[in-house]
Amino acid sequence: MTTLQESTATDRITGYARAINEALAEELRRDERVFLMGQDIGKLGGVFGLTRGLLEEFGPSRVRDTAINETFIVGGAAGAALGGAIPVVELQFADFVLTAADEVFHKLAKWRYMHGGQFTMPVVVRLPSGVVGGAGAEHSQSLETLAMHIPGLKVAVPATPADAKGLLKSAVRDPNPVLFFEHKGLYRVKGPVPDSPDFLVPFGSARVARPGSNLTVVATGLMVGRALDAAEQLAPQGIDVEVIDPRTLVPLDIDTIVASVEKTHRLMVVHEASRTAGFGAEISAQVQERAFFALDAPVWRVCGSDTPLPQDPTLEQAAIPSVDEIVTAALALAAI
Amino acid sequence: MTTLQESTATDRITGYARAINEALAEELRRDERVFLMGQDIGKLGGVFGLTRGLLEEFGPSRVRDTAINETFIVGGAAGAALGGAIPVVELQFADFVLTAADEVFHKLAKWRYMHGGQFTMPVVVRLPSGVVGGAGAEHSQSLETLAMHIPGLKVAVPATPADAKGLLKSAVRDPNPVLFFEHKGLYRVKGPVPDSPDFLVPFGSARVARPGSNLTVVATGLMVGRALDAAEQLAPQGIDVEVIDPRTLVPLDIDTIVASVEKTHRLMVVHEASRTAGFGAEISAQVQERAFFALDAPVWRVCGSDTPLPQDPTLEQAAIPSVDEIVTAALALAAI
Amino acid sequence: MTATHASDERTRQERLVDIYRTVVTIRFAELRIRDHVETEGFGGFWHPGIGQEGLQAGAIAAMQPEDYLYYAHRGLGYAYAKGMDLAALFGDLLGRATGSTHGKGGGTVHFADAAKGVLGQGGTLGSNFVLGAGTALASQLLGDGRVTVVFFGDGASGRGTWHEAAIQASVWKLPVVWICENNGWALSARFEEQSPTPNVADRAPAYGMPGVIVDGQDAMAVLDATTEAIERARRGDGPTLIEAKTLRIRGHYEGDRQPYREDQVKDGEIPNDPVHRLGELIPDDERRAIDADARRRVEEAFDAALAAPRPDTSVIYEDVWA
Amino acid sequence: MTATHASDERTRQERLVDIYRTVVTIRFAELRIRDHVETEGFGGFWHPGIGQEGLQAGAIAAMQPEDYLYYAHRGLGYAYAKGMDLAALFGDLLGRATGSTHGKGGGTVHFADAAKGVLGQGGTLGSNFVLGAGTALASQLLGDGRVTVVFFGDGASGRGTWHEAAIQASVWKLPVVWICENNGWALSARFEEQSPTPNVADRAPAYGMPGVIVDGQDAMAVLDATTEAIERARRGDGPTLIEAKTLRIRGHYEGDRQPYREDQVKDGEIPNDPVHRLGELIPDDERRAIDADARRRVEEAFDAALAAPRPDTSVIYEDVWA
Ligand SMILES: Cc1ncc(C[n+]2csc(CCOP(=O)(O)OP(=O)(O)O)c2C)c(N)n1
Ligand SMILES: Cc1ncc(C[n+]2csc(CCOP(=O)(O)OP(=O)(O)O)c2C)c(N)n1
Ligand SMILES: [Mg+2]
Ligand SMILES: [Mg+2]
Repeated sequence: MTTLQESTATDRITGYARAINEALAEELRRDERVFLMGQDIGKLGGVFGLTRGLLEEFGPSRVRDTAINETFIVGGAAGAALGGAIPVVELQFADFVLTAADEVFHKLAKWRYMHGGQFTMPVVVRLPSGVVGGAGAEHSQSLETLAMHIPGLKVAVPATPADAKGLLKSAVRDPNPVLFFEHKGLYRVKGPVPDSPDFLVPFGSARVARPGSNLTVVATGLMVGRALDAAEQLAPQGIDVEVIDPRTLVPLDIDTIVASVEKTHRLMVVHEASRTAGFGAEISAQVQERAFFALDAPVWRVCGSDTPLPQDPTLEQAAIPSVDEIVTAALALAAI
Repeated sequence: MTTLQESTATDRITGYARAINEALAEELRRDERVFLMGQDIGKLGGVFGLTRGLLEEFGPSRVRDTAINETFIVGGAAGAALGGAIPVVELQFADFVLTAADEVFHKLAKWRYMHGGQFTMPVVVRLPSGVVGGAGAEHSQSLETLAMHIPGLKVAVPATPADAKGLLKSAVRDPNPVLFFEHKGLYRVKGPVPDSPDFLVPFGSARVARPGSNLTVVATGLMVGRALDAAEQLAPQGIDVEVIDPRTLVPLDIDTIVASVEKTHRLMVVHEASRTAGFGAEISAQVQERAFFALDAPVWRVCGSDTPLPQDPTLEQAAIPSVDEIVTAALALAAI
Repeated sequence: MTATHASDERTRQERLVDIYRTVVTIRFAELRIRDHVETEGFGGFWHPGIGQEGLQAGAIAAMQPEDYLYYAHRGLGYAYAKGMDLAALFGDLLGRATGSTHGKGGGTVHFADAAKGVLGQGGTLGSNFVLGAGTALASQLLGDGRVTVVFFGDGASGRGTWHEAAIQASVWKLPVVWICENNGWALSARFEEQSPTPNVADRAPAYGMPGVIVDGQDAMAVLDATTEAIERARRGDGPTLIEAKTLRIRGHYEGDRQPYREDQVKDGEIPNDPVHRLGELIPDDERRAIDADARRRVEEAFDAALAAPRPDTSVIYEDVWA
Repeated sequence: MTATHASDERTRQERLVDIYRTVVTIRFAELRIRDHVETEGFGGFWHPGIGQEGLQAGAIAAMQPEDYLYYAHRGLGYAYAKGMDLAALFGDLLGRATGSTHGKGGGTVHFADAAKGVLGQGGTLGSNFVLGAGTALASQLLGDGRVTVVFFGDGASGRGTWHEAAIQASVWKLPVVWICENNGWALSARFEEQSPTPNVADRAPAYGMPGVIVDGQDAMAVLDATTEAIERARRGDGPTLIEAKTLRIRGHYEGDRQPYREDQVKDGEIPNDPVHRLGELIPDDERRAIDADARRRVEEAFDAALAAPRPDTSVIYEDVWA
């Protein structure tokens, strides 16, 4: 099922970072049990400024600066959820899920299951993700696929301010743990956001960012914009690209993707994460399972390099898909 | 390129666990710099008995019992490698890579790269993997796909005693970090092992476990035996299955798999790991990228359920592929 | 006398008798399970808590019903002492649909009871540290007045999660009590060989919290130490680390022959047995009545669990998502 | 007098002059980089170490050339003091092919020099704890007589890796020295607000190791404390935790306006400046000559780095595998 968020309420032009900040403020206001914790989210307002003003409005007990202790930030959130609170925590960089991986992939993902379904785990872990310019191999990764492989975690990858806000609000209200991958490279991007505190974007509902007829391109995060730019360059060359943004990887709205492929007969998945065993492989596998005879050509993937990310800002850009690469690949795929 | 290990030296019937134990002993003898550490590997000889007798032969300084500190076991191994030693460490259960994920996926995988290629990282992390009967959701997982997605780690998944020994010896001699996923359910399995201290199995070379003509089944670890059993049941029904065991996922010998599919025109991947974003998706994606027009049917996957693993031994078996499931799926796929 | 602070009026002797009843019930349960494992065997692992029942029951007797518990893997005494149904616990052990986890997450270590405040245990040692601190944080935020008690072993005390949880819990004065069951062994590792300090409690000052050492075979002493720590936590004065000195009587798991252990405890022997330490203080006839009743309840519960149905395999797909 | 144990015969004054030369060179480098970042800007982050050069140089002066170093992210002083080439360090900072990481893993935090024992730094705080203990373990195993020195900040001291590494290093008496640069801040977090103890060194007893507090602005005091700790480690007596009290002069990174900080240091001011503390003890003309030489070397190295080529993008694919 596809949502066209344009169809809701009146819009306001807002930045992606601001939209996240608003979602946090609104949910903190809506429910007393919601609280935030993480490093430098209080007085500083977060290293990327996402929590600015929240300490002032909600006070130090609901907006908590922690020490440098990711296992506590995530594991403590799990415990707080078991105690009836609704933690929304921030790790300064998505890469740091690896410093709390037992807490993320075991405790958050499995506690309810292991203990006979007696508990819910309403935890949101906010994860500033992707390349941002010189942050290096341990501060720039796109690790959403790891979370997709471990059952028990919902995974959001918003690409627009509206989705960032609507998905985050849905995440806070979800009784399940959610890993919320915000793209650092999108924080300054502006876009229309429905101006209503009840605006939610449901999980498991892809967005058709651009309708098209001869090639389906599935992209997330920073790559959605690049796919759209590529589509504009391809249009004059007679290739009408349909760009689909799944918005959440768990649950994944494969139906919308398959429906598109049945129309276009060609699929390319674009992601920033390293290629091998990235979520592009899963989408490729599912689409050929479900629509094998609708495909006129193999499913292609345009992805980040199978290397750690170099720290230099120029090299780092060369390690992830560019608009040119997407255009070149699309032309070659359309020609098959 | 395919190795038929039958072609080397004279064989001896040995257990999978014993083969690993011999590989460790031989490599400890061969190179003074090699040492082992992990929990209970000394006096006890390991919770699964894999290191029995090694403390006695090599002494407490080269066979070290650690405290319960997985970040030290792996991170300390990384540091020891930088200091000129060759650590072969054991985590008691493969799942515990998540308690040392920053050390595994950041330090081991990226240190050389981040520091300009000035260092090598000759570390082997032994990971008892898979279901074993009532060990539960955090002691039974098959997490090899996580390591496949993060560039910089080699990944071995031996299914036979010979491969366990030959791959482990190659791993110890490799200047790169290797995650060595031993299947706990195979420790007692016996098989022929070439009787030579120079016997090595190269990484990146798949094994054709059973030649066949109408359906290629790729399987690893415990699933190789189940795929072979399924093949025997399918043969009388006119389905001649070729079973391929990649043996290592990084590097992956995709050529052998593609060559097989070009012959059989049908592919099924069987793995114990949970289905979504498992390595089966990567193999499916690569094969249809490379051999799309050779495929007469979609690539199918028979995998572990997308749930945490239940602790009960019966339920746990129901959560991973059985011989029957493989047979049923193969019949359906062959009928397409 | 700390015990008099205890939130109920019952006399010291009445409390002792209650604790004895709990301890002896756990003991019979331990023996019944061992017998079952040795004769029938069962899927999964059983980590006997025999000999450590006194400290488990004594500490938990200091908790209020609404307080939260994260237990360790040494048996089922903790969960029973916190009020869980014996048949349900045996059901988990035996993989029955009637277990608290519906036979799914069961085995010996993941029973839970939301209503009784039994929040469970992680399969990775030390995860309870951060979860426990987080649950205490929830109580502080919600002002529900509850205290969280976290059990762990001497071996688990080496996990980094201890450091991260202890610093934050101390700085925020979270209402959590850490109880270390130091039984001298972490599987095959002797505590003395893996600790730079003679006691786990010696690490408390590094976290600005009290470190209390207590004889773990003396249930009433553990009751008193825990009562004081829980009151401190409830007052808002922060966490306490209690180290209960005890001894691992059996192998790490039932079946572990302990080749690594010279000073094995002779079968049947329980040095400094907490059951006897308490039993001595109870008139014989009263004690015999309690014992008989406990044995009966254990037998009935175990038989009920044995008679209960196994879960349908469809439960595999349940409870992944709320 | 510990300093006389120092493994070379040079007089105390000669050593002081050497350390001053290092400190003032780092200072000029710090200023040159700040100037560049403010005027030109550059890709990535720069975490200035200005004001902390004294402790960095003093501690490293106690190391032998073959000893191993894991540094922290406060500038490049550590790496320079351990003998790395200035132009290479600037090259890393500026993303030049001539940087020690060929402009690839560069920026401010990942320079390395295998020949000089500069083993690098992890991007995740606290990873140095476990790696450093492991390198010390290699030295113990191989009997190479080397000591590993690990720098970290007060904030990093909260990571669980500290606990896991410290226990094992102490139990195994590994030749490692931990040096905490306590500059009072972890980004926007005041140390006092995130530590249950007034000093990081107060945690040393929990690990059975000496905890030494030293004035981080007094390079010679840091030299002495580190010399003693390194000798202890080399003797096989195990690790020492040294806490050097210092102050973060600038923002967390160059450009951080520190909205969270009331007591900001006035621009240009460096309270208790380690450069002056050492400079006072050197005759004016000698000192002026050292300063002039240091400034010249810094300018030449920086110009050389600026003039060096950028790496080809193909380096992205190099050095993933050995
Ligand atoms: C992180 C982690 N490492 C290792 C294990 C395996 N393991 C389970 S129990 C145990 C020993 C625990 O010793 P201790 O904490 O003293 O508890 P005890 O068994 O003595 O009650 C070990 C090593 C684990 N479950 N989790
Ligand atoms: C595991 C981890 N958490 C958080 C960060 C982000 N971070 C980088 S430096 C820093 C502050 C470090 O403070 P401190 O250790 O005192 O060093 P200082 O910056 O004061 O020199 C933080 C939070 C990180 N790099 N790694
Ligand atoms: Mg113990
Ligand atoms: Mg600091």
